[in-house]
Amino acid sequence: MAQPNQTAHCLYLRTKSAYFRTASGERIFDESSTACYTCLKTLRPLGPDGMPADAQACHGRERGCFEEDR
Amino acid sequence: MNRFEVITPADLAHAARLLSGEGHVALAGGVDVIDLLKLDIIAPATLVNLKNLPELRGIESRAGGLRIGALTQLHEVAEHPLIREHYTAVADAAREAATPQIRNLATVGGNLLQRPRCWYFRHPDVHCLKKGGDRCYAPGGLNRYHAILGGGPSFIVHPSNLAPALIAFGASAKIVGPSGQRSVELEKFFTLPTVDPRRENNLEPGEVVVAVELPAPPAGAKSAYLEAREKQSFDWPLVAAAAMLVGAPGSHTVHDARIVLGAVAPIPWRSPDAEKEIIGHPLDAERARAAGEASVRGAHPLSDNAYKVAIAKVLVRRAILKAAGIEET
Amino acid sequence: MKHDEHKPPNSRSISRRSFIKGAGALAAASGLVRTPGADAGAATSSGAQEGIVERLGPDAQTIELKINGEVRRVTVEPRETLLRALRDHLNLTGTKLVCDRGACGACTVHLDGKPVTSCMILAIDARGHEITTIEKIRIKGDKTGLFGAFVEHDGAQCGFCTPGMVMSLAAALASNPKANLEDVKRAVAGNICRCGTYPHVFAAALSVARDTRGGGAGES
Amino acid sequence: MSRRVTLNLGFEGHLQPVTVVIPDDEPTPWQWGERFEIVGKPTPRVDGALKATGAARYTYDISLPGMLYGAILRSPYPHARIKSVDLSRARRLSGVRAAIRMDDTVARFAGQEVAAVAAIDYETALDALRLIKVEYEELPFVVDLDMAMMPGAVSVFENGSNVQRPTVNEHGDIKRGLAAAAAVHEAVYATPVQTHVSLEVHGSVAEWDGDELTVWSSSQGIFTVRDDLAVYFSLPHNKVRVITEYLGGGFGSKFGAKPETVIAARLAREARAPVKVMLTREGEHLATGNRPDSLQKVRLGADRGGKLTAIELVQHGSGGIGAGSGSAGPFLSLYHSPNLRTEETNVFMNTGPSSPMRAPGWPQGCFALELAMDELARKLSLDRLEFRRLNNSNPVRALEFDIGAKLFGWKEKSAAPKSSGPFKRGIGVASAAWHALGVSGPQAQVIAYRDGRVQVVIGTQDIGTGTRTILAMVAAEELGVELARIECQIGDTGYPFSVPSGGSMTTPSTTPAVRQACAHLKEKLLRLAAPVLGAEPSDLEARGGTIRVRFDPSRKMSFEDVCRRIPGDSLSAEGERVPNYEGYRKDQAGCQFAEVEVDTELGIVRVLKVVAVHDAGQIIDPLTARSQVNGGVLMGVGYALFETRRMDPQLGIMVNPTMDDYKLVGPLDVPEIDVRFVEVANGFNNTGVMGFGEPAHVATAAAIGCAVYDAIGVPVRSLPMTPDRVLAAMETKA
Repeated sequence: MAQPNQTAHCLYLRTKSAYFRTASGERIFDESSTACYTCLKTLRPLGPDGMPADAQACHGRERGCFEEDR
Repeated sequence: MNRFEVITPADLAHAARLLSGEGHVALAGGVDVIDLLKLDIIAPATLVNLKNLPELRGIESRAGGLRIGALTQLHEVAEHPLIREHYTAVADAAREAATPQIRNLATVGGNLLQRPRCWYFRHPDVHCLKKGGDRCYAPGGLNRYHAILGGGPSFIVHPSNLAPALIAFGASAKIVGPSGQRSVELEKFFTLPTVDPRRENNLEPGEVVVAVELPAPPAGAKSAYLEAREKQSFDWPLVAAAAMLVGAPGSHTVHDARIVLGAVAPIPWRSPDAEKEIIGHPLDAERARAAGEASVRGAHPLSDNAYKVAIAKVLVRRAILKAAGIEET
Repeated sequence: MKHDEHKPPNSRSISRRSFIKGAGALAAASGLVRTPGADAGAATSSGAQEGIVERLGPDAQTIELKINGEVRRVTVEPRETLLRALRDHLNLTGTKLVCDRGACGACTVHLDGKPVTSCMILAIDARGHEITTIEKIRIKGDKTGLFGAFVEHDGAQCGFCTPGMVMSLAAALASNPKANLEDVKRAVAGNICRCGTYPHVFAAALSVARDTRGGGAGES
Repeated sequence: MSRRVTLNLGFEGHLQPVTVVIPDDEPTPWQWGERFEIVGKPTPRVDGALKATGAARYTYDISLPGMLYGAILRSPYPHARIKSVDLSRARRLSGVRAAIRMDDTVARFAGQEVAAVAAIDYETALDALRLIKVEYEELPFVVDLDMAMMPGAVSVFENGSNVQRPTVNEHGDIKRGLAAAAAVHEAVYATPVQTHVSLEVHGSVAEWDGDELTVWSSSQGIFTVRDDLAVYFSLPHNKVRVITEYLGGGFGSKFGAKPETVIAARLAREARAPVKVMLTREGEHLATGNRPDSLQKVRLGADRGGKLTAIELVQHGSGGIGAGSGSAGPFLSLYHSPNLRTEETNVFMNTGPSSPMRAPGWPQGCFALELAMDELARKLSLDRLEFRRLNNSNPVRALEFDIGAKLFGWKEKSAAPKSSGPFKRGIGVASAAWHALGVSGPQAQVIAYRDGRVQVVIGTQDIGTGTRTILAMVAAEELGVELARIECQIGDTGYPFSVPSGGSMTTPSTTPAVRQACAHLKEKLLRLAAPVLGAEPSDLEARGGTIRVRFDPSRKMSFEDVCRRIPGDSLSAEGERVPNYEGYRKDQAGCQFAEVEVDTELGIVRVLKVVAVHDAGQIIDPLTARSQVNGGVLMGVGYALFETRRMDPQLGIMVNPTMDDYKLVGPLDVPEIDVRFVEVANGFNNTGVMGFGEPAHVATAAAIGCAVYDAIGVPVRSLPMTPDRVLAAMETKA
């Protein structure tokens, strides 16, 4: 399994590893080359802005559709 | 599947009358019809149920030959002792068809008249030449399972695996229609796409295939049917080959022969060229090989299916040798 | 319905299931017959009632099916398959819907003792036949030993193909109680398992066949 | 709070003491030499009879009063602007209760969900789909990996390249490694898109009660579906309940709430009635995910002695409109090389998004690496097995090579002369690896009733691996009772939390929670028994269906007698899966041997035999474990010989979305399979289990590819090895 990524990811970003959590309760965003990402808002591997969703793109506020994970 | 009604006619004549009408489709074993209905390839208003018609039933000996009712199921053909003994290739073709469950539903008539397995034709979203569209997608697309012989403008292969074996024995279709009955050699029953790309045979509106008639097998006839498939379990053949050989009395010379290929052309493909290579000669592996080579003379493979030419050659050779009972070394 | 209605402007080829043709087994209806699509619904009846034994549909009608020795009444449209009737109307859900094309055997039932794919037969066409589903074999107890053998040899993983496998084998072992490995493989040649239980399915069937043979005689 | 214990860990001949720190209330992890009464013995699955008789209830079998049937309209175009969706005629059709459209303005693959309806029966729902009028504006598309990579290719996403940023892993210096090599091999290997083809299609039944949502879902992760639905519908988690009693396969494709589950819930909300949406087989093939394809350029170098000096992979693959096509896993871990570089690049194209599939990336990479290893071994005139031993990265695998080679008859088969006829036999071997230690998080509850029954309750699910059986075996072992006493309740988010069944995580993540819960329950039971037996609880043990004094087993009470002393109704205890300790090895090994026969005239390959040797920490149930290995092998046979998604370049559609044109291994294609397990005590958790669903699938296609190479003398570098490819390869030889 991958290392936890410390930056908060978008509430809607999903990938298999994100369904598991670290011992401290964070979702795991494995940036591995086999990770398949989905945006839960669109149900597709792209955001509502029509651009690909992935662990690199979908955190921080630079992406207009970003929503903070609660 | 669209909504439809199902009419069961009391007799053949009435069935023929009904089937002459637009939007009427015959229902027998139903395997292919249900498939086409599910894919919305057909959407008839009425299915005409033929299962009530006694003329379509039974396997009977007739004048040394056999009459096989169109409703006869494939498993019956595969298991019938007379067919196994005298028309081995036919029984083997039936046994190789589909799955045990389908062989218990599918009929001889349905096997001969099933529509092509072409993945463009069977795709509900593709409006191809065969469905009245303006082009066949095989030549410019994915054609690994398509025709290497007789193709154009449609490049389907005929899906019946019984037909090559039946044609190898000179079988005829007995057909009843609104204007009476006719009998047509199966070899002439199937039509190339040049005749009409939307159909595979010359059955007219309202006509019903009632039975297949097998003439008495020539004395000393031996036959074999082989399929080359990617999977050993349920799969459609890449190539099928039926061989019927008649030995000259008291010699190894082949007196008469019929070689018919399946899954290589839009119709079951009889190969007189292959037959010529062995008729009048004593049969050995070399003769059989020559027949294999000849069987694909004039083949025009598409972009992805030249391998079928190679397979056809081998399969024809093997079918001939198997029929003759010659072990290859 | 106009046949091009769903076609997008300057469509090259794809039209969403709106081209409608008729031509089916045992009859050619002049190559191309355009008939009303489903929305038009109403069947146009052609001709007189004489010479007709029965006329069904297109509306749902109550029919009788003999299932597991019992006569069951079920209201179906002619277009509904036996599989839909069993599962959606009679809640006999042991028979599974998987490929819906007769290619996988998960929907195998017996029709007069013979295994058939119930997705490829209309419910109305199953009238007059003895239909046997996995539920019958369940209710009647494990006389064949097949269920026990499936459990013992782990003949199921996800289990979705398993009832179909059991039905195929039950029929095969009934007609050939001394089946060998090749017979067993051929008996389930129309059944697909994605979990890959086949080796254990074969073992289960062979153990039953071996028992039938009085022990020891089985090859595997 | 915590204690240190020293465990005897490792495997036969390689045992070592390892000290681990574990919580006080955690039972001591099982270690080497543990004597079990139940664990490790082949045990028929507890729900086997329910499955064999069709009584097991899957999502597809759920029927609720007033339930409607849903159906989904999909885009027939690989790339199109969705200009309008007119649902009005569909809504007006008699029997239709709800109709919705998806939010997308662009369809990016043929099969993308566009709209959906719910009606009183399935046929009516299909009728309604035909009445939905969608106006599309077709856009150019690309559905071929080579084409998608070309400069100037059609962009799947507006103003972005299809070629994503590569992922690079490296150590040493690849140039130096190649320069130092006595022999270098370089070639390109290709693998196809494989689809999951779970027999139970994706789908859900959704029912609303006010703002509370209950969903029966064909899912590998009930809690993940619950969480996703809660986020999607902005509901508190406790307002969503997800149930998966039985699951008809998943293979990685059924994590989370996918479109069909959301569609079922949306339709149910609109219709104010429960709605069942189960996909068609076609929809299943098109839209639920797949294993991405690959083009893998491999360079290997080795010195004269057969030691690898360089491993290099430059890989491209497409996850369709999604990511995830990497294949470097095996290159990074199967064999040692001082110089190694992998570069993996995902490429977008207009096909359905990939999803995790049984060891994502590994079967692809393993095929390329292992066939390349054989090609290099031939250049070096080395025995292929010996070559692998020389570079092998895992000591357990070294033992597995020995076991497998003997069982398979590697030496004898290698020495056998090739037939002069058209049927040629060949053999191959390939390595597998995995790394599923399991994760913390799962919670379990165990309840003993006064009548002696024991219930294990945990919100996990059984993807087909025998979860109920495994958990019951662990509970029975810990409580010292017979298996029949244990009943497992799983598959409901009303139960204690557990993780998805994927990534080979289920057994290593859930069994420790159950064992801990049972240990806690046992303590309570021992306290009940202690005064009766006149002993301290710490002097008691639970074994053989009794509670007894450890040093005087004749002083005992039956488990049932103890339970009769439970005050009230029942006694309950909880357990949790704690984080992994430092155990023995974090990776697990495996290897597979294959023998094939090639009809060289027809190009048809048949797999005759596979020997699979694997380790997975503590094997709880060798019988169900063997089933899993059989399954991994057979999925690998299909991957090697038959399976591929075929995309038409003219129309951008999949032409084989059925179960006949998409070819799956059938009964007559099954080789003889011999499975062996190597016992390893790993100590990472209290049961020592490692996951097992995936490694068994990693090496099969590779071993078959190597065997075909051996049989015909030329490599077939593209999967599946269909007759056309085998014949074409033979031609290059001639």
